[in-house]
Amino acid sequence: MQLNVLFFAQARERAGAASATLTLPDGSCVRDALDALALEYEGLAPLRSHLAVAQNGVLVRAGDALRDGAELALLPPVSGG
Amino acid sequence: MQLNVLFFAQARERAGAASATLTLPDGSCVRDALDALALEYEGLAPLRSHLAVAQNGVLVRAGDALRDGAELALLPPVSGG
Amino acid sequence: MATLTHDMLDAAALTAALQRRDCGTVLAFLGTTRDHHDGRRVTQLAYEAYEPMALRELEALEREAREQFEIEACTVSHRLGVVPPAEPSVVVVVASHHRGPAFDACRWIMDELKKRVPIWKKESYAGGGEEWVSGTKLES
Amino acid sequence: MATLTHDMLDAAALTAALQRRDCGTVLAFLGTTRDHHDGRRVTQLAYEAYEPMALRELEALEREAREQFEIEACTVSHRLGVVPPAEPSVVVVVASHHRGPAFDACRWIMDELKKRVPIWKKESYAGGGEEWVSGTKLES
Repeated sequence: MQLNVLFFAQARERAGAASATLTLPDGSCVRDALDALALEYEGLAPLRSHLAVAQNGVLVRAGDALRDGAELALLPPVSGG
Repeated sequence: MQLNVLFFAQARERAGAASATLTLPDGSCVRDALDALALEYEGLAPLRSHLAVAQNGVLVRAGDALRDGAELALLPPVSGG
Repeated sequence: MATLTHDMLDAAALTAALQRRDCGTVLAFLGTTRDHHDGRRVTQLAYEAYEPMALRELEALEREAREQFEIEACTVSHRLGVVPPAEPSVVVVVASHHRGPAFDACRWIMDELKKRVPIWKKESYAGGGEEWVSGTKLES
Repeated sequence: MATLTHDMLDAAALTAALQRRDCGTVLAFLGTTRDHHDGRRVTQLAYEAYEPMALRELEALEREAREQFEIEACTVSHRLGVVPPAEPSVVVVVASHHRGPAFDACRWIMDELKKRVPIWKKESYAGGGEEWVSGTKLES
């Protein structure tokens, strides 16, 4: 499966990119995506436990299944307002 | 002593006047002023227990002494805002 | 600065006046004429005040709010005379570093204003008739 | 109607839009850039958002506020990009028959906005340097 990954705020700066394409085996879950991203973007490691993840705009948990073609957003702690 | 009396809102309408001059014996108190006004303006009677009174812009009680030349304001329940 | 005026209140200008570089919150409360009350259609409100005393009380509310709450500035403005539906009769603006005290102060000012300030309003009804709005006896 | 924009927020227009004949209260909250934070001088804030999701969350806040509180209307507007001191980054306006629910709803919207909406801000400091403001982890 292929995913379009979006990085925001600290995640964007630490990854050094605003987006990336990620290819994973079918049946992968959110945790698998984070593992793969941590390998590719070492700077993300210290942030990982603070990140929330949205799949197609909806928050998901580490064990949730990924959908092929999904947009996966890495969301650091929010500070709007 | 002589007082300048101001009537507001319902008190003004019931008195049929916005102001009046009231002459009272020296040593009179707020209650005496209200008694005299109730005689002169019968329409005020039903409102009397609801009125607050200010002397020279400061709220006073029934037993407080009146000062010659004071401005006495009859203040119905307030409804600002 | 407290204001008592027979002119329209300019809520936008009153709000903008309290946008400060050192504050993170500006809260503006507008009390507007509502076109109904207790099932009757209201065409206007007419306000009157014991003006010098009312102005002093509005000033006292500003001062006391600044003393009691963690706010940097506040202004209380009240209109007198006829106020048609949707137009504000009162505008309270509070500026503060953080938002909690602005909400607390603004709410407190409005609660106190309705109990302490010698201002009265009369409702006029569609189809005729008018009535003083029942209020709160001033406590000395 | 929720708004997410890179333009200046027009708090006056947003407030005026909610002055309604059937409401007695309009409450407008402006969250503005403060020129200091934790003892450091702040020259600007820069906001970014996961825009489609943030807009949907702002819309959800409006809808939920109307369901949970006795209010007639509310709008939540957030600015993105650079916001200099004293300018608003967020404007929440609530209209209601009575004032209590307007205060409750406006405060609730701001509390929720800071916990639920994917927006981030970075402070820039006088003399150089910048930092993401520490925030709240989104909960699924």
